[in-house]
Amino acid sequence: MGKQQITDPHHLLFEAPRVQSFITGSEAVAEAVKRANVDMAIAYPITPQSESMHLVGELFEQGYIRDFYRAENEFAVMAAIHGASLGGGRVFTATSGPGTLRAMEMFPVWAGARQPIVCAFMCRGVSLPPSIQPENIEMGMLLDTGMLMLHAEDGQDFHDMVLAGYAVAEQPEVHLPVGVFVDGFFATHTKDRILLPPADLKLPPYDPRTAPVPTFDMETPPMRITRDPLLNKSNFISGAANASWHQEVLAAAERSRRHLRTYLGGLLEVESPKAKTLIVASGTAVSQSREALRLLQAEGIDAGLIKIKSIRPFPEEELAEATDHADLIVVPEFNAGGWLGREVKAALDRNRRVVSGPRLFGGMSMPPGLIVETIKGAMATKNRSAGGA
Amino acid sequence: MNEMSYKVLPGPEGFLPPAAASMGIELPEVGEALVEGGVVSAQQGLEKIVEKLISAKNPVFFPGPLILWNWKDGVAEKAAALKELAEAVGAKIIPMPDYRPKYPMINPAIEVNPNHPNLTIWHNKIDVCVFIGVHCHYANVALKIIRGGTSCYTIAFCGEVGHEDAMISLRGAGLSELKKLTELVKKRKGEVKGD
Amino acid sequence: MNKPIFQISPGFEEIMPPEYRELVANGPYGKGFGVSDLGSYKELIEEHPLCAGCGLALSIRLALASLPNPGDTVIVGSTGCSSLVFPQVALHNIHSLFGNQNAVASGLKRALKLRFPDKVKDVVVIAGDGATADIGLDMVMQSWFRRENITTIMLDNEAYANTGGQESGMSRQGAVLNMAPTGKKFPKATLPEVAQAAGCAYVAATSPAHPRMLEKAVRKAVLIAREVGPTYIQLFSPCPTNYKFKPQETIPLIKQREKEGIFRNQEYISDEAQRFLDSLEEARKK
Amino acid sequence: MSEKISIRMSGLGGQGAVTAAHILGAAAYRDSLQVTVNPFFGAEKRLAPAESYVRISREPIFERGEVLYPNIIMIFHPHVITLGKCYTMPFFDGLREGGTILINSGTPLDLTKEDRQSLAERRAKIYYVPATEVAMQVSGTELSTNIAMLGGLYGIRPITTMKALEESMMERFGGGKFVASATTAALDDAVKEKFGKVSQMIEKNMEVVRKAGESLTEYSLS
Amino acid sequence: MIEQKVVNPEFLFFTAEKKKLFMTGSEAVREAIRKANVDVAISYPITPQSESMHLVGDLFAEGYVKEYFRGENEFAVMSSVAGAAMAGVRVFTATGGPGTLRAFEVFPTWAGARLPIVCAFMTRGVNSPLTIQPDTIEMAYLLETGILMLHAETAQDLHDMILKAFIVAEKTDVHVPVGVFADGFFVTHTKEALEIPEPDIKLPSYDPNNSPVPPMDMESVPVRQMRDPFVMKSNFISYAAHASWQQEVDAARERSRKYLEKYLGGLLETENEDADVLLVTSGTAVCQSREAMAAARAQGLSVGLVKLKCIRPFPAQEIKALAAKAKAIIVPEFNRVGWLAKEIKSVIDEPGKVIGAPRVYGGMTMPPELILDEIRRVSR
Amino acid sequence: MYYAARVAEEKCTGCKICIISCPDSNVIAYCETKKVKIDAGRCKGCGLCVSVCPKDALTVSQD
Repeated sequence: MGKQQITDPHHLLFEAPRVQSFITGSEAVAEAVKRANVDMAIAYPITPQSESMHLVGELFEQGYIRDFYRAENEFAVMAAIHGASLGGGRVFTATSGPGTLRAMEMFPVWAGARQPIVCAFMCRGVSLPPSIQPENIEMGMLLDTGMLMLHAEDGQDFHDMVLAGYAVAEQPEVHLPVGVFVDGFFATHTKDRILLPPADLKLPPYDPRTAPVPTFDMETPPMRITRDPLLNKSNFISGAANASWHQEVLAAAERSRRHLRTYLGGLLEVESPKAKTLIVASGTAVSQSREALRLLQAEGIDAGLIKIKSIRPFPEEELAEATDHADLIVVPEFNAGGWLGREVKAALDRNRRVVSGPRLFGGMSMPPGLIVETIKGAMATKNRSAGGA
Repeated sequence: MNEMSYKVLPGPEGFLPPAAASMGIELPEVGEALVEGGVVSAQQGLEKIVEKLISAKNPVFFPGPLILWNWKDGVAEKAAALKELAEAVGAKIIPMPDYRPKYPMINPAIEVNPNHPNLTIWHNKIDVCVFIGVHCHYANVALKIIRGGTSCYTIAFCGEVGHEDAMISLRGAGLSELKKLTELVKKRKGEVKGD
Repeated sequence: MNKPIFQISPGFEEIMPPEYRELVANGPYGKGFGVSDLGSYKELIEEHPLCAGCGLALSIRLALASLPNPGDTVIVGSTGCSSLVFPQVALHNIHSLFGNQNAVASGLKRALKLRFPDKVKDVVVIAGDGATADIGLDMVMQSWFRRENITTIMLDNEAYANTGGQESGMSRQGAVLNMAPTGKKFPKATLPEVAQAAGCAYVAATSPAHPRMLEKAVRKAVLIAREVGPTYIQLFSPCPTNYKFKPQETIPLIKQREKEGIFRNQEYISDEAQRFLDSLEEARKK
Repeated sequence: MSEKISIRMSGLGGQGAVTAAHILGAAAYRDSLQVTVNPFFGAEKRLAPAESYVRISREPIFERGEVLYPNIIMIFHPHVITLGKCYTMPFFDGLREGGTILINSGTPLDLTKEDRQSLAERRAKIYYVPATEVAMQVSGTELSTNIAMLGGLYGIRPITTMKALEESMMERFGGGKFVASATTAALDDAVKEKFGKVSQMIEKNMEVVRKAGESLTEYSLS
Repeated sequence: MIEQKVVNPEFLFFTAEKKKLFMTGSEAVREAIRKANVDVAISYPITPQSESMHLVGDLFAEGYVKEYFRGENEFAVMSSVAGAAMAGVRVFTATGGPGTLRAFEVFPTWAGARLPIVCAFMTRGVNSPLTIQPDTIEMAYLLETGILMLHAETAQDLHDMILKAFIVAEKTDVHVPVGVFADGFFVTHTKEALEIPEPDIKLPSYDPNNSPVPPMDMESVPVRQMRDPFVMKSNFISYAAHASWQQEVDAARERSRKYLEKYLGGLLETENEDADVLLVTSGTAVCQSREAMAAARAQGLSVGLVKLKCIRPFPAQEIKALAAKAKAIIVPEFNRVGWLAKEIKSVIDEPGKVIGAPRVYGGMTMPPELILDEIRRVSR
Repeated sequence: MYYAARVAEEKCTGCKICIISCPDSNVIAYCETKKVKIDAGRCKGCGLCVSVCPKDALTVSQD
């Protein structure tokens, strides 16, 4: 292990000179953890997350992180990470698909307990039938757990978002868990050109004393404290206290917007903003959409792209503004439920403009031509109905 | 999109076509059959099957476990009736002995599998196929895949409530329907010869 | 042929793929075959995709050949290398999730008892060490506490082999594996002792290096589970791929471990189970 | 290299299609080309069909996942076609106009009339290379079949400089950290055991590349 | 145990004579299960579900349920229930809040394996902070798991929906699990008047041989059979098979609509549907809305009510048509995120009409006055 | 191109230990001649049979 110098997140993310490398998404996340000054990581084997957590294990061996072990199942991993975070450590873990669902009960707990945990989710199909292939239906199930949700397009995003995740999660007024989501295999196993900041830099250590809740170390007052107390007496006041706690968790997520703009450069990103036809996507569906834009441009069809980087908080206002002039909005996604389409529709007015599709799942790739077909099909339908009117 | 106008026709239909039930196609009631997504009488359904079988270049029956295995009373009779029907049509029989995906490979010349039925259809150049004795879930999955990837015309002979993803589907069909079909085929073939 | 479900409908014998015809003509159902008959009948496992020299594959093959009544046995498996074998097995078998095999088996066994009160339906769990001793340990032990009439067979390859060779609760202390890059810090879990304490009527630890011992253990375990209570078998099944030894060394390695005293074959049988076996033996003699 | 090339490599588990994709991709990266490498894993073991994908271009590449419309298809084992040991079927579906097919075989395969016809319509070119034979002959192990397939590819069309290819192999086998499946790691060990020194192995592999390039035959579709 | 006669489901639901009883929601569950001809029930303690599963245990002791035990945790319970269902019997269980999340991984597998399990979800808040009080947030998590989701307004609904759920779930063309959701405490612990059939009749037993997938009993063909195998090799065809399987599960959910229409009398129910302002909601938020509507109408305001009985499949077309006529749509909910409002917004043409309020959670009650305030605001 | 086990018939005594030490089903069969034979097409060439044969009757080689 080389000696690392502490630098502020802004410098690490935006100013430090970057070196180009040709690595997989799994390697990219380990590179982020290497620079994140993580105290503790806990792992459990699950495809396609395993490679990255093997590499994180090696970081432990090399001394970049201070403790690491394999726990007995994902629920236990997430509970142990919860414990480590209560103890004041900066923690990292990762899971995937069925593992996410096995640990489901813990995610709202993290958020409610205001823990700045960063967890990578290498999305895959959930049973049944069993699948280890890419699909992001698990994100649709996590939308209301209270954690912040960032969706990486590729290995570069994955790397940067893990680092940005700590910077945002640990803001005293935010102090919430951040899930960094990436589509398994499409991003984790693809080798790509990735720009890395120097390995001799790292984030400043986490300071639990700035947390909005006390640390469990018997070094922090008050002495008499339980996390989190049973606010469940059967009376109006304890019901109201419980509800207010939830409001505070929602408020903390709202407060993260400002920091997400700083560290992600915005909750969404727009390409060809003036186009009347817009694709709205997140994750690797963005990559496929970029290719679709090329195909459309080659045919002289003017189309633009909105990449949603933050799913929670969701950029409702930015999205409404960016799409206000559009008359066709297409939302391609890698899951059967179409959760992003639903989010988009719920955020916009004039829903008839929105086509929720194409949707691919079960491990299927999304040919860019399919997005083009969807757009042309929707245009044809519109022209027909316009002609008929 | 007007969902009610959806037609269940031979493919290949798109990259990942939807299940017909998600496009508004409903299963037939007792005494009815489905033809290309529309409801007709059971008798019309039978006649349409005969028409398709007789005009096919390479019609093939895909019997599933419920009829291939002599596992309960009544199966042997149905099996015999199916053989007779296939002979009357001049169709081949390719079995679907079970439902597990066959990896690393299947011999598409001699069997069919619900997880990758297209391998068998492509290999044998089947233009009309009939599912019979296949548990509904696996039949539906297979019929949808076939519609997605091939131009094969699919017929489903169902002892339960039918299949939207087949181009023609009977419900509550059993021994008597098999016999009726054989009769109709023989009659039609006789007519054809008579011309 | 003791059961109609293994018969091909008349007229379809010709069109059935050869492996099915062979299974019907020459399969093990109702014939009372055992390990010694291997090589002379059509086995329950078709071609499987596990690695060359896989100790776990050999354990499964021997365990299936040892079932006292394969025609009425339902297997519950779990995620792992073994779940790649089960699609090729000619028995009803269930893959549910990772680690919940004994919970699934509990519900299954009780429901089969309800549906077939006059028949014996053996429910056998076959799963790896990750599924049994780590992620599913609570459900494994609770099924023992509840005295469920099921047999649990653990295929112990001392790692999570299917996800790329991570350390498991059954790995040996000091083993350097993925997710244990500085060596495992705590000893191998002592499941046979745990099983005994948790109420198993029969417990055995052995390996495919002793096929006949393995066979006897499986038979006893399944028979005892029918009448007396839960039973547990642990089969040491080394993994050449993840422990990086040559495929031909799988069996020699077990023997080496035995010689060094690191691995020992063991058997525990409760008094009640022993009396039950004795009664079976007496009935057989009569 | 003017346009984007999308390569689909189909083989049987254990033949090194994934490794070949990594070596080719890393070589292109060394030559400052835009490149992504996408291996795909199922729960496969030995002899199961396996595929990997490489996309190379001068323009940025965004799309990922399966290469559904390849302009080069590399077939590491004839069984992929003759026994349907690949479920990306019908096998030649999606091959782009003027595309190339490279098959590991000493003699032309018995392609169906329909396949020949549809390939001819697409002005496809088919090449054969006895990759396993060359691997055995030159390096004494069939584990170099994947390298010989790369040799065949370079014989048709030098995708990168030979220097980049050699350096890429050095990087792959030179003991550097590489994320691979456990089975691949075991095979790596077998290869390394075979040649005492990495440099010796690379030398042999480069010879495999050259020899395979010379052993190409083009098959006429007309 | 009294002698029970098997009757056809329609008779039990619609024709059988009913008697009036005053009981809690938990007791209503017991009365439903008493007549449901359940083979196996498995329980795990969690508030507020426990009472109902104690009572189901009593039914086991009396002989109405054939097998019953306490599992070790909710994940195990849901797994055991799956094992029993695969063996071909009718099963019932219940959970709530944190228990739902503990077992979460299992729910999509029930749907994917086409198991007609009926599970009652007595909804409550999930941690943190810890609460046992009513809250419907768990429903948001379950929307894409493939299970059918019915939402009971009252104990009467809970009783009726559980019985009907078995019949819909077990239709060959449906054959997916049904979750019957009832807001904890507000329904489970409230005593109210019910009208239910006498306990001397019961539903016909489940026949696994009409299942779209074979039971795992070594009595059904095929013999070589794995439930449910990995359709996950890395090639186009196996991805397509996996995708088609998911589509089929979704299709099964679609096919349930006609049975739900028949047995529930529609996926939704309306009152004054031509009004300017529509209250659209589900569960006990409907009760509160009824009070608010009455108060508003007394003040001369034009207010209607849409009670959603079924959340999955979602009555999208029906809502879209109703929404087109309304000037404003108010969606009161018992959770912090407003998942129902989002559902509604995403299926109508003008989501701007939707007011996702009031939202009450953490165990708080929703005074009808709060809804009335919203009505007044939009009626201005 | 793959390795497979082979039997030297003259050395085989038909003790079957190889059959019950093979991780793959129906690869080594017991024949009428009371010796074993190997289905080379399905043999993965692991050599476990070689390691247990008391008569050194088995070898693994490439076809």
